[in-house]
Amino acid sequence: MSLLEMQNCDVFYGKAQALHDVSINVEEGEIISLIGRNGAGKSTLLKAIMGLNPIAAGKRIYDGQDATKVATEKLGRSGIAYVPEDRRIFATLDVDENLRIATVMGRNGAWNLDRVYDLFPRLKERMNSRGDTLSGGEQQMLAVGRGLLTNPKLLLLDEPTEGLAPLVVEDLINAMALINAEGVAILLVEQNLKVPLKLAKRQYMIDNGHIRWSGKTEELLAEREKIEGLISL
Amino acid sequence: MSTIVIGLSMGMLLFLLAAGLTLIFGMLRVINFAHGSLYMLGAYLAFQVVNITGSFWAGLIAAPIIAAIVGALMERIALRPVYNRDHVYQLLLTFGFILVIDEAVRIIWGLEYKQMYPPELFSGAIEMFGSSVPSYRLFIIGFGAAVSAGLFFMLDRSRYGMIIRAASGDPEMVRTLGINVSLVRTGVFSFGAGLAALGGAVAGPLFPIELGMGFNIIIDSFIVVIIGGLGNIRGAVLAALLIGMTRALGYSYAPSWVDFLTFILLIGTLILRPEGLFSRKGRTA
Amino acid sequence: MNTAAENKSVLRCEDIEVSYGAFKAVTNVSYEFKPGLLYGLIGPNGAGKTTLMNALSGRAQLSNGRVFLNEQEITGQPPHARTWAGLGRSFQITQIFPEMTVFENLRLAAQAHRFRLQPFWRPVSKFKDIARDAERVLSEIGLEGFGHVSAGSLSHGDQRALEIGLALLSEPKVLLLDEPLAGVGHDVAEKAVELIRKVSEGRTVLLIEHNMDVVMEISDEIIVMLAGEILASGAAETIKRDPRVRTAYLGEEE
Amino acid sequence: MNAQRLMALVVAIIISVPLMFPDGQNVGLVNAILIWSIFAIGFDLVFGVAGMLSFGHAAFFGVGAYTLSLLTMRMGWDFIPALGAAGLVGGALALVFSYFAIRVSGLFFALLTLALSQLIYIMAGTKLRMLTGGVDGIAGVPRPDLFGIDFYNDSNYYFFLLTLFVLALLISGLIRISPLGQALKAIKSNEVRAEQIGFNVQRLQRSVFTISGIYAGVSGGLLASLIFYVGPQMLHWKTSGDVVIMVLLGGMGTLFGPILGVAIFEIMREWLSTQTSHWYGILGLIFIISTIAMPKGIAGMIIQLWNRIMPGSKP
Amino acid sequence: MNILKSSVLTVACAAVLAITGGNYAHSEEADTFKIGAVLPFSGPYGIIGKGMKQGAQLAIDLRGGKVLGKPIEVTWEDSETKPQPAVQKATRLISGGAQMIFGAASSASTAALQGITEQRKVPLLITISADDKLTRANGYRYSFRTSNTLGMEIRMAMEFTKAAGLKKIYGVGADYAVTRDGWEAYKAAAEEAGIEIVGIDYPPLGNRDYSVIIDKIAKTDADGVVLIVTGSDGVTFLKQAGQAGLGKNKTLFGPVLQDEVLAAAVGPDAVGAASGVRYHYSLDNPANKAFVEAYRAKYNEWPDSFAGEAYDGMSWFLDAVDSTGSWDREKWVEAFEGSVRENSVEGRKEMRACDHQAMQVGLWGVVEKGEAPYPDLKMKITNIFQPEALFPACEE
Repeated sequence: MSLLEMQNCDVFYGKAQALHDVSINVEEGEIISLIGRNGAGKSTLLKAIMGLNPIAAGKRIYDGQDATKVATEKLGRSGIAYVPEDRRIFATLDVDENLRIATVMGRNGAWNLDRVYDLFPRLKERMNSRGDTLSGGEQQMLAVGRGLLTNPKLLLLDEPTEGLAPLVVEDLINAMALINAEGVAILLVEQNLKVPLKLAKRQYMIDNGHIRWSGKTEELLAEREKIEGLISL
Repeated sequence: MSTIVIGLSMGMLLFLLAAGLTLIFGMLRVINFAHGSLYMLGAYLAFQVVNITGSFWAGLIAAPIIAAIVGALMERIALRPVYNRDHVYQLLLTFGFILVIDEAVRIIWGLEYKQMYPPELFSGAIEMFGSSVPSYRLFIIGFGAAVSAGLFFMLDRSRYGMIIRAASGDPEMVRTLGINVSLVRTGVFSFGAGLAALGGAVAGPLFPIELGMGFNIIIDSFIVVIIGGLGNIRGAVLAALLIGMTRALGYSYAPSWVDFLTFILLIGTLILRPEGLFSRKGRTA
Repeated sequence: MNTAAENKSVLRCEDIEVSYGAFKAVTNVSYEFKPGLLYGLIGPNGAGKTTLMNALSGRAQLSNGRVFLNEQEITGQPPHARTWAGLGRSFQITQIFPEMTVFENLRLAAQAHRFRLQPFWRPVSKFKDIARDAERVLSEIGLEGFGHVSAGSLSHGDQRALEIGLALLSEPKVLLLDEPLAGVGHDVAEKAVELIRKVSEGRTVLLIEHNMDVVMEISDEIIVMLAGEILASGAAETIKRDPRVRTAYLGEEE
Repeated sequence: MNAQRLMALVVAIIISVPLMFPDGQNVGLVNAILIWSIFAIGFDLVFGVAGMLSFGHAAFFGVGAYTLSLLTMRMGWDFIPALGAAGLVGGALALVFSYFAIRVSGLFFALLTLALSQLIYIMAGTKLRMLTGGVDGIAGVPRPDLFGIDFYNDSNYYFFLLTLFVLALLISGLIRISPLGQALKAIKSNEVRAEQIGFNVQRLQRSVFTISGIYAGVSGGLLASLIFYVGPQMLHWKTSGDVVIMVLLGGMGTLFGPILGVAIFEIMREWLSTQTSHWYGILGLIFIISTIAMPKGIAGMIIQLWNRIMPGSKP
Repeated sequence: MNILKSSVLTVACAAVLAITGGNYAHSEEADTFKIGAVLPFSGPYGIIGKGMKQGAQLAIDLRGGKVLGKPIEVTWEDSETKPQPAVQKATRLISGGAQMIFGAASSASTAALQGITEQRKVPLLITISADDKLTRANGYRYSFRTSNTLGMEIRMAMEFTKAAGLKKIYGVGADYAVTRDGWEAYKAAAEEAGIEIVGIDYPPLGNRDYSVIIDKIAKTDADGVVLIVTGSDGVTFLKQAGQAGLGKNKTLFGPVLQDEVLAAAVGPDAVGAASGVRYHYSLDNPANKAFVEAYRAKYNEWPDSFAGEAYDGMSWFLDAVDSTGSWDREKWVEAFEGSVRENSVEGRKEMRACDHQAMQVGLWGVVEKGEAPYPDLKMKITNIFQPEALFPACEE
């Protein structure tokens, strides 16, 4: 049984259809990635999984239950964490508060403040700085740490490496591997293949609101040219 | 010297009147025109409770609680359906509530003026700096300071404050963390309504309790909230004290110019620093 | 193309810097745009491409630097004044008037260009020349027959075309196009590229686009941005070969 | 026949049917509706067309009323030039307001206009009392003296007001479909785009604010002459609130909506106040319910119903 | 284009409909005597409307509900304490055949009503509005005021100052024209009488915090404070003055500072405050005793000054109408002008022909503690000033 299954989902922005008949599934504890160029519908799909975009047609099955109509906060409480593309750090909260707020209604589990600070020592140094004073990399760590503190079963990461210096990217990749090793499933969204090829076992290619291709990473490597052509990467 | 004490008491009273308004705006981005009506409701409720129990303190506690329930109902029934519409609609709905609450008060308590007295403990006057300062004024200063400290603590230190601050910036993200933001909204509106009523209960012994009383204070509250920076509690305290002092000095030297001065201060703020005189730099509220 | 015109820049920015709080979105960017060329602006998300475009079109406040259009300084001028001076633009997120018809959208752009003071004493429908301009652009962007359709109900691709049409009506000498192909499907993309080619005739165009094939194909010159700065610029072939660009942008392994 | 014309018919009936009752009891009410409609039509140019929520229109309304009263009563002006001056002064004040207020937008705009108009209110109530009569106001404001018609008779005055109302309606209708009106709609719909295609947004907003100030000034002057009185209540922010409610209730951004709003507001309060002494609260409830249930006001509801009954015909 | 066409359509419809209607008329001779009462039942003066209605209704009941042999029909309308609705409703009432208009409460509304009643030649009975301008010499032919003027009350305050032997006075006036004029008149009279003016403050109308002014006054050696404020302003001042103990060594008084209603709002701090009184139920005369008894029988409460004044004015006016035996309103005006009412509830009143203002005695009282069946705080009438001292001659 999959941890999460999106079945034949249509999503609209106003009148414009952003996702067409999209189906994906995430197994417990695996890392998969969703690849597509800007505006292809990646973020839309993540938001739809998190309940932030209403699903016009199709189903969301989570933990074996139909969760199509379940509200965002309930999904959050039952183990889906969302790390958005623009990080969405709470600007007026300091780093420590940005983390603690996730523990208020989050699940109990292995992740606590100390472990997050261990994972990202840089955050500990800046624990009393306001969110809007952080650098891009710090913001990204904070966003991931905040997601982790709800003790998720599934972590949705929207372009976590975007705009980060190469060294920070390395750090993050290591952190993701570590997190995954603890049994947290990760759905990783990226524009390019760099990180996904390193981490994910399975890949979905999305373009113009349609899933164009899906398969194992090895298959992707084998037919890279052709598949990239499919989605005009 | 006594002018300073009086100015402080005026300022603290203004803060008590305005605190709920700025809190609600900070979280919900709703300008609650019915704030004055809730304040009036608070005064009447306090009067009623004092009448039944004979205790000022009982009124001071009960009035905000009842008004908070009224506020919660307002938010649930009327405001919730219109959050995703233009701000105008929320503002206008609260406008409608002025009429409804005023009418309810008229039906329940009639048109006659009601009165409340300071509690036994603070009923006299104290000689200070060559003036006799009513001790209830000193109570207001202390109480206002306590309420503002409490609000600071709640907003800056407690987990509720943390949630409120986060949710006022990015409610959607807060929801993904499992927090029920619509409940937070109801809570904040209800709390703000309670604060308005608390202001009314505290003001009861100073003013006649009458139907028009809410109408008068709403503009005062706007002035405090705007000068302090919309949604900024710290700013509201400072603005209230600034205006209290301005008024106290104004009444000493040029009473007929007092309203004028306050408005010039207000308009100057709106034009030169619309984010408020006391907003911290870089704050994106 | 004669050399005299080539030497004279139509749009020029000097040392411009845009910051949001402590964050510098664009730093130290200087560039000269020559008449009649199509410039492709590329770079990863967050590199400052759109911010640069905002700085040129007057939507972003400069914290430093100057901007010249036809050798006239336009630094600090509001967007509408720059539009009058001949600088048109489209937006990455479609900016149209969704509840109005396509024709009305275009007519608005036409009247904005035609009048400095908007008349209020005659119905707009009586101004025939405005309607004519709008009709002309309507066919230019390939939306004949869609004039009466409300703009919000157009397909995404057609909305992108309308977006360009709105910019065209100010008869710009310089056109800034922010991802005109964003979210446009394969089938429509070709048509859109054709449109871009068409509108770039006789104009200077600055084009932000993620689709490398398209950019490389149609641009006369490519500008690559990274972390708020111009990393490299030059002809498509040079850029393709530039190792820095490949690492930073294409995500290739070194 | 379409929804727009249906509304036109309804408006026509509202403003003329009471006259068919021989005792003329309701002429006063209809006159008030006509005057408030002029105010509301002008206000909607700002609120409904240009999308700016002003909470300061009471200032232009009241200042117009004072201008007309002072010019006719103290300076001996004729009514018509004084009415013109009322409009000009209302417009001039609006222009001044706009220079301050248009720098900010949204709620701040609403609050700044509110504060500015309260300043005028305080000035009229106290500081300028030599001119304005302070809180007591000025009684005995005259009506026009034209063609030997006795305009002190409400039924005759009705025709005078009707003429101005129609004029105001036509001008507003023209502005809405003129390039200016279209540009304002564009700004409301998408300010970023409007600016980018070359509209000078602030200048356009200032001009419509001024036009609407002229409407308010004229209607204020007319109201003073209708009730033979001007007082600072006309400047109070409650008056601004009333006109916002009326326009929203009727349907903002439509030509006839504001008039329907005014008519229903006035008729309801006239009728309810004879039915129950709790009419104010009932009005509040009706207002709350209609705000929630009819976001586009009565006009919006009519258009919707019309489209349902007559599918295919465009509103 | 639709919009313009629709507008034209509206105009056409309106014109057609208007021309088919239009004429209105009403008969001079009526089956009922219609009174249009425009009183505040909501808004700041809502409480006044209630008393006025009860008083006027009693006046009508006590004459068997008839005048000129025809039943009286009163239509009560709510002026909302605002001029516009007042005028709107009066217009409708007059068009509906009202023979007289009764109201309003606030001087502003009453002034606005005068515009329409003068124009339509309908008598207007004023029983509470106090602005002197409402009855000015050769001013309004159809307006009559049977109650006090503010000018008269200011003079009462002066008379009281002298009678109480006060030597140094501090003034506080709400900041508007009438009070400023009143203060100037008071000050001139005081200086003439050798009374020292220590200071004057004009806080804005509707002011909410008097503590600084109270503190200022406390630091002076004034022995009396004249408060030219009324309604909630007066209540607020007295409450806050009480908390600061201002009344302990200074006499607080004012022309319209207190009555039973306002005293109840102030509470015990009101005791000792002195004020002009428009009417009081304790007045010892047969007419008043009969009225108070009837009033208490009907409403089970003491008549307030609004009720008393309304009762008195309405009875007087209807008597004047009856005395003409005619339906000609000009005759009523002539009959009312110069009429004398020896047995009013406040004693003798005389309607001056020159300005239609009733000459009458001025009542002055002080707030004291009351016992059942009286309210907790009641006015005690301490002085009755004669009209000669209160009303200047008409040709001013």
